[in-house]
Amino acid sequence: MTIAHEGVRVDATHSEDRTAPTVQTMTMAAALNRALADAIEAYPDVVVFGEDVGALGGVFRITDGLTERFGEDRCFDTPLAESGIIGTAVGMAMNGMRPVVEMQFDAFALPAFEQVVSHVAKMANRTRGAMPMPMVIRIPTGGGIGGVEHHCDSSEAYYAHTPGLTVVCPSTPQDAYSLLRAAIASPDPVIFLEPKKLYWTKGEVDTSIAGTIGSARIVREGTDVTLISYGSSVATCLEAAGIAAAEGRSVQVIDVRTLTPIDDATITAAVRGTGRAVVVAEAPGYASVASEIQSRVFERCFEFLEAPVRKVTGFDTPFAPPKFEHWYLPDADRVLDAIDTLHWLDEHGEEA
Amino acid sequence: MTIAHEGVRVDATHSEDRTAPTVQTMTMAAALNRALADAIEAYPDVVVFGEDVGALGGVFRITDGLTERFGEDRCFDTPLAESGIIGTAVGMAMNGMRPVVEMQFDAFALPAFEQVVSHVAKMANRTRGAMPMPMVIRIPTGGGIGGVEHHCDSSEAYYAHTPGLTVVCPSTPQDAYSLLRAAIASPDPVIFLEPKKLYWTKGEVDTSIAGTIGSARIVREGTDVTLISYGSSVATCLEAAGIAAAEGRSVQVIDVRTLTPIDDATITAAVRGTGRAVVVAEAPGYASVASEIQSRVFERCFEFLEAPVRKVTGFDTPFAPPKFEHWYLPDADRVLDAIDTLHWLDEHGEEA
Amino acid sequence: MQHTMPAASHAHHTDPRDLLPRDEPVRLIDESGSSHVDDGYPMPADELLRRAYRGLVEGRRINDQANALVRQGRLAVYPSSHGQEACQIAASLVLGAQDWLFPTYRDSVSVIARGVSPADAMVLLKGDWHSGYDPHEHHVAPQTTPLATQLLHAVGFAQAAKHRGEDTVVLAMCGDGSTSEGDFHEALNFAAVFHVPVVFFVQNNEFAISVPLSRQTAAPSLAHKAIGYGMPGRRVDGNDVAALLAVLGEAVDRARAGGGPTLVEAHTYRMQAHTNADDDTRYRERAEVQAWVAKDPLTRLRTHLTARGLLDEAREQELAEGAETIAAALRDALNADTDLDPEDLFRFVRSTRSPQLQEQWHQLRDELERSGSAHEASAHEASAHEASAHEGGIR
Amino acid sequence: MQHTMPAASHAHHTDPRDLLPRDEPVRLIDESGSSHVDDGYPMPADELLRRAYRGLVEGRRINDQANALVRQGRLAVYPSSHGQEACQIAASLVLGAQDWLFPTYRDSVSVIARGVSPADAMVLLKGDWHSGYDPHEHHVAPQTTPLATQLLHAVGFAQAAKHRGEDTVVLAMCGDGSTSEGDFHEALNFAAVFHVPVVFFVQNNEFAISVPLSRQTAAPSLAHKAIGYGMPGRRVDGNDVAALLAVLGEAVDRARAGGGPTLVEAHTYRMQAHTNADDDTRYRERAEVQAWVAKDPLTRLRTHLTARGLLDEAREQELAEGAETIAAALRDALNADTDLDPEDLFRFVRSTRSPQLQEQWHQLRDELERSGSAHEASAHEASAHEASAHEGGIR
Ligand SMILES: Cc1ncc(C[n+]2csc(CCOP(=O)(O)OP(=O)(O)O)c2C)c(N)n1
Ligand SMILES: Cc1ncc(C[n+]2csc(CCOP(=O)(O)OP(=O)(O)O)c2C)c(N)n1
Ligand SMILES: [Mg+2]
Ligand SMILES: [Mg+2]
Repeated sequence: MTIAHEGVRVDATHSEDRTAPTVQTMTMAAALNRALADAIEAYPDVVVFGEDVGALGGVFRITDGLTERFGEDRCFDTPLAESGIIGTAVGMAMNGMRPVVEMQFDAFALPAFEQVVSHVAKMANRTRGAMPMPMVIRIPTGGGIGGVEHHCDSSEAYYAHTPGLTVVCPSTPQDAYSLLRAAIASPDPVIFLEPKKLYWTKGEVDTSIAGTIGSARIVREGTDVTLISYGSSVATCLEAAGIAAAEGRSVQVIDVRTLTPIDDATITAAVRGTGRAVVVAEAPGYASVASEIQSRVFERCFEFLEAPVRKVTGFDTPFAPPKFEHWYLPDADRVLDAIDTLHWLDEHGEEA
Repeated sequence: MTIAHEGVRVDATHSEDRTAPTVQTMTMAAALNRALADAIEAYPDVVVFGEDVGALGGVFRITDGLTERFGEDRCFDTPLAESGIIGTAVGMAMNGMRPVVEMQFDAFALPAFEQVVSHVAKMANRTRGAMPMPMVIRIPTGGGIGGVEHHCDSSEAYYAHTPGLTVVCPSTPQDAYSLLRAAIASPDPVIFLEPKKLYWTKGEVDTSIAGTIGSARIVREGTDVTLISYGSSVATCLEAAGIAAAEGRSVQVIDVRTLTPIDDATITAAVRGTGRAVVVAEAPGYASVASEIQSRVFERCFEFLEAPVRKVTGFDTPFAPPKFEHWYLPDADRVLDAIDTLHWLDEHGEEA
Repeated sequence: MQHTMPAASHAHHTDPRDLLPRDEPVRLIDESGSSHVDDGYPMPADELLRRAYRGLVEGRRINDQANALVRQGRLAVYPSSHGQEACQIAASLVLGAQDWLFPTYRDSVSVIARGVSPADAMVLLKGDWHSGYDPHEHHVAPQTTPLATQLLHAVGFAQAAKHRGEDTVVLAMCGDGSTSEGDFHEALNFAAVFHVPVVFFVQNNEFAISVPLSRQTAAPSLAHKAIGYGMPGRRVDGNDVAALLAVLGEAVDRARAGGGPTLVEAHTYRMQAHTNADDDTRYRERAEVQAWVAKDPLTRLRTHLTARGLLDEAREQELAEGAETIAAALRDALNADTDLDPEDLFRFVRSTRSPQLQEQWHQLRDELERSGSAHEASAHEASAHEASAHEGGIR
Repeated sequence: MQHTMPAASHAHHTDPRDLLPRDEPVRLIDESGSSHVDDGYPMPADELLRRAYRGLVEGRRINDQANALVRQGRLAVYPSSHGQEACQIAASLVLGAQDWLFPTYRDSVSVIARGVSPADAMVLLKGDWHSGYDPHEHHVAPQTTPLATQLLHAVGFAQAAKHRGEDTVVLAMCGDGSTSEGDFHEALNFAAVFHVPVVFFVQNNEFAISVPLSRQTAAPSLAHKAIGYGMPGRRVDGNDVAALLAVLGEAVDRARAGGGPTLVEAHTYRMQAHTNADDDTRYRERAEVQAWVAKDPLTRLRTHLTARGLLDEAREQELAEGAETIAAALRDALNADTDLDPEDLFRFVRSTRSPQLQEQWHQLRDELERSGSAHEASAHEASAHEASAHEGGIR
């Protein structure tokens, strides 16, 4: 079987062989699990640890089977203390390991925030490169799963604002695989955000495709307006684009994939082409990654803009209780409403 | 002696009397100290605590003399644990007190980040208003004092992004006094950022002037371009405005004072008036409060803008070592450079 | 006004080793229902044991009912305290009306035993809001999910009470896993340094989701941590409600008398999965769980009370009926759909709604109106008005 | 490959009370210089004591010199270890070349005793960079400011060494105040659970800036915290370098032999203000400080060695000269202005400079060129090139 994906042609006949590249339809959860397993196999210095990642395989089963397959030496449970997990990961990275740690939910990474900001992000800088931090902090992020408080937050802004960190968020099983491999291979610390809502969505995964940190992807071509998004909001944008298409509007969709460092080149070129843009993300909008993208697009595409860049984000309120989630989360309608405000001209050149 | 200040006329003859309003020239540090003392006197439920705030009077002397004057019951030292300080403050606020806590430096508030995000910001929401959090977290912020790493960070973005928090940052002794009083009086939790660099700057303080959270101040009128800023960067903007004036450019300067909730009305009206704007702040620019202001101004003033809104911020690097600070911190020259990019037209209506 | 700060009065005049727990947990009624005389801890009064038994029966029924409601999709999730009911009930019974309870997500039975209605206690897990009761009404803090964070709240709460000279003891609950968090450490230290009336009650149920106690600590026992803060540490059989009442009661008494905080570790076992979402067959043997059936706190007390003539079939019947009434009320409450108001999202965020939040609400309201939920949105205009006052006057 | 995870092997077969520290700190040489026989801890060999004495003399001289450099404005700040030199030197002497030291801001003397040049050790405090030495060269982690955070790094570092089966013991330092932080707790717990070769060395100098130990803890001693993690706790006289060498040495030996972590609390005193920026007259009496002069670690060892004929005036003279040479080198290094490269701000942030960082550097470079610092900026073009490779190949 030979499959073309993103221009890369791979022979995947050896899909039986665990270590050989395979092309296969799988959930994002399975893709992440596969990426961890392949990385553990590829590098002797990769260790996976966190709360419940061992026998249980993680509360989302992302580490399923790793301890059984590779032993406690490569995947193990820690005491219940997030600063402890990240702080010891810092020490391991100082001593030549590549820790890949799991935080159980977004809000439960916060006890480790000092370690992340003051050490993970700064150790290489402090030591003029003598002690890099090749570490991945995996965080299940966002809502859409009806979780109770503290289980559905989106905290990418905290990390993206922190110099020294790379922040990645995939929206497909393929990117989940390729970007997690790239994150683990990176000499820099990576915050790897996994949209919980997408864990069980399926897609084709070609394990031979290398991920590139810092590169956005144009998910759908379009000429009238550009939607810029990441993680679970990409699907929202695609849905909106589909509806808009039926109404005769050609909507381009970009998945930024790496939240920092951001791919200005791709985004800027795209919006200069369409002249209109909406940024879509689930996190509260104030001082957010969406604000940053919005302001960058404004500044870099100013002369090309037909209308102000809009953003559609979560409200500036604590994340909603489960029964309120459908009111809180940006959906295709909200994106379409934002598109409608973009100073469209009617056939007479008047604003519609 | 009768003094007019911001339109409020106050008779300050009783300046001898400790509790009576006074008008007096003092440093920002003294103004903050006075605000704490006056608040302790005004409300029986105010307690001040933190590391070294007792006998020592705080490493910046902001709590100087409070323990001596009001007793250990109202101002006291805690064990050395920031999550402990904020976590117990949450409990006190749950039980009817108004804690005013000091974090010793910006980066040393980070161990308490979980308590701030998951509880301080959310307790009122969680309990549908039954348990508000009338709490002030004072944090000495920013650089410009030649401090070693972890002592000069600007972390307002973390707090401003968090729904439920109010974030305030004064730039004058008067605002330091009035806004700290307003913060303590507020039923909501307030992150009160004190620019270390300004602690020893002097100004007139009228203790009868009430501060209003959520209102920006036009610090200098101007017609050509609006500089939007807060904290120690306001002085940088004023310096730039002075130089620009000498070159014949009329520069308006706004001190936003409250970073969230922001005073859109004042800012929007101002920029609509001038058609040009630069946002200035010391924190790293990516996904920052400056980005937020920039994107808001872009969106709300789009039709009025002659040029893209610029931002002048700290670089997206860890805060600089002391000897590198002068390269790192935004200064008047950098602000003037940004102003120069704002598509000025020469006498022939051509871009200069 | 009392002093918030520590006085020299609690300096150690005694041998620090007295702060260590005993080698074996305190036990007053064993697995066969027989009582044991303990010099340090007298058997609680019959009346208290009878009240406790009623609590156990009701607690067990609530656990069963909540599990059923999860299966029926009426509750999103339920962390059951099945097997830990003795801890749940004792924690509530040792407190006076003026005292406060700081519970976790697993402590719904304890919350209900304080007087919160089962339906209100389940609001968090049903998903209607983050907490469903007014904490002030029954002196119960909201159930907390971020582990160990509530222990610090409990300490601060007690500091405030002490500051005002009030007679309030605070009992703060957490699990064995939570003792590994930094906040556990900071809470115990603050409590000891400020010498406040807090009882830290650790329900050691041997698991933190899938992670067994042996991965959580290498300490001889969790109660051995107490001496490191200069407070007494106690171990108690967590399935023996009599011993729990005695040990927790002593700790509450000491706190009330100005004797400072105590750490109590109850050894119990989590009989069910962490929550319904968990699959405990992945990490523990059925036989291990089975072995704990014999130690069930209900059976034990039932045998004991029956043997002593304090319980008979009529009373059992009566208690079962009472528990059934509670369960039925809970079922009814959860089967009824609540009328939710989208504007609630914007209430209670700040005391005064900011212009930005107001803008965002208007955006949502307009959306709902456009999408034909106009009725839904406008039906709430009246209550919105009322709630605005609420926001202004957040109490 | 060794196992990172805990084995059953370290379960407690002994009485947990053995984990408690003694009532009195271990002391081998008292304030008058007389030695005491201790059954548990033999007196270190003469040669080691002589080396330690040299370290003390040099350490004291470095402290004095650094204080002077602060007064002359050549150092921004200096947290002196005057009076704590015995702790500083012992911490370094007990480690082998393969071992690692995790120091704080106060431990410059210990860092220098490991072989780092005084000038490099002062880079942080001079302000030229956040750390001035390559940690790998002398096996010394960067000096850490955020309190207690380095203890976790030490544990992780040891886990990695154990994972690879390397013979590395890690000694991690912190102050009394730092024991209150959550990270202290998490570090000790992880170390005990993973049974790694770490020695936690608390210099209890009675103050955290202005806050005295009594406000930090109500525990009988800080070493009493160890039992709560299942590791041995030890108390030692922090001004007695012989006792420190013995107690720390034993802990290092146990760690190396696979016996797991130890918590050692040395009782000492901070003789000077927290740093030059501090004013300690605000919170402590001169008399209290004065009382500790008699316990000075140098005097004590000098008397002892002299009495035993292990030290004479000639040797004293020689040591003083050696120390003076070190001080002079430090003076010279700090009086020389370093050539700083503004582009360093953008190096080492990421392994590959992002387009955004490159843009920001170009902005700064253009500014410098415009403002006439053109020379300064262009002078560095060559080194910029070299550093780019550095960024690509961050090691
Ligand atoms: C700070 C934090 N980290 C992680 C979690 C996720 N989590 C929820 S319950 C739990 C296990 C808690 O174990 P334990 O303290 O023993 O309480 P139990 O559930 O056994 O009652 C974990 C890891 C959390 N809620 N908060
Ligand atoms: C997390 C954190 N909080 C606060 C500070 C500010 N601070 C620096 S040193 C110090 C006191 C430390 O006392 P101790 O641990 O006893 O060490 P010592 O200075 O006495 O050596 C404080 C509060 C800090 N560096 N880090
Ligand atoms: Mg448990
Ligand atoms: Mg100290």
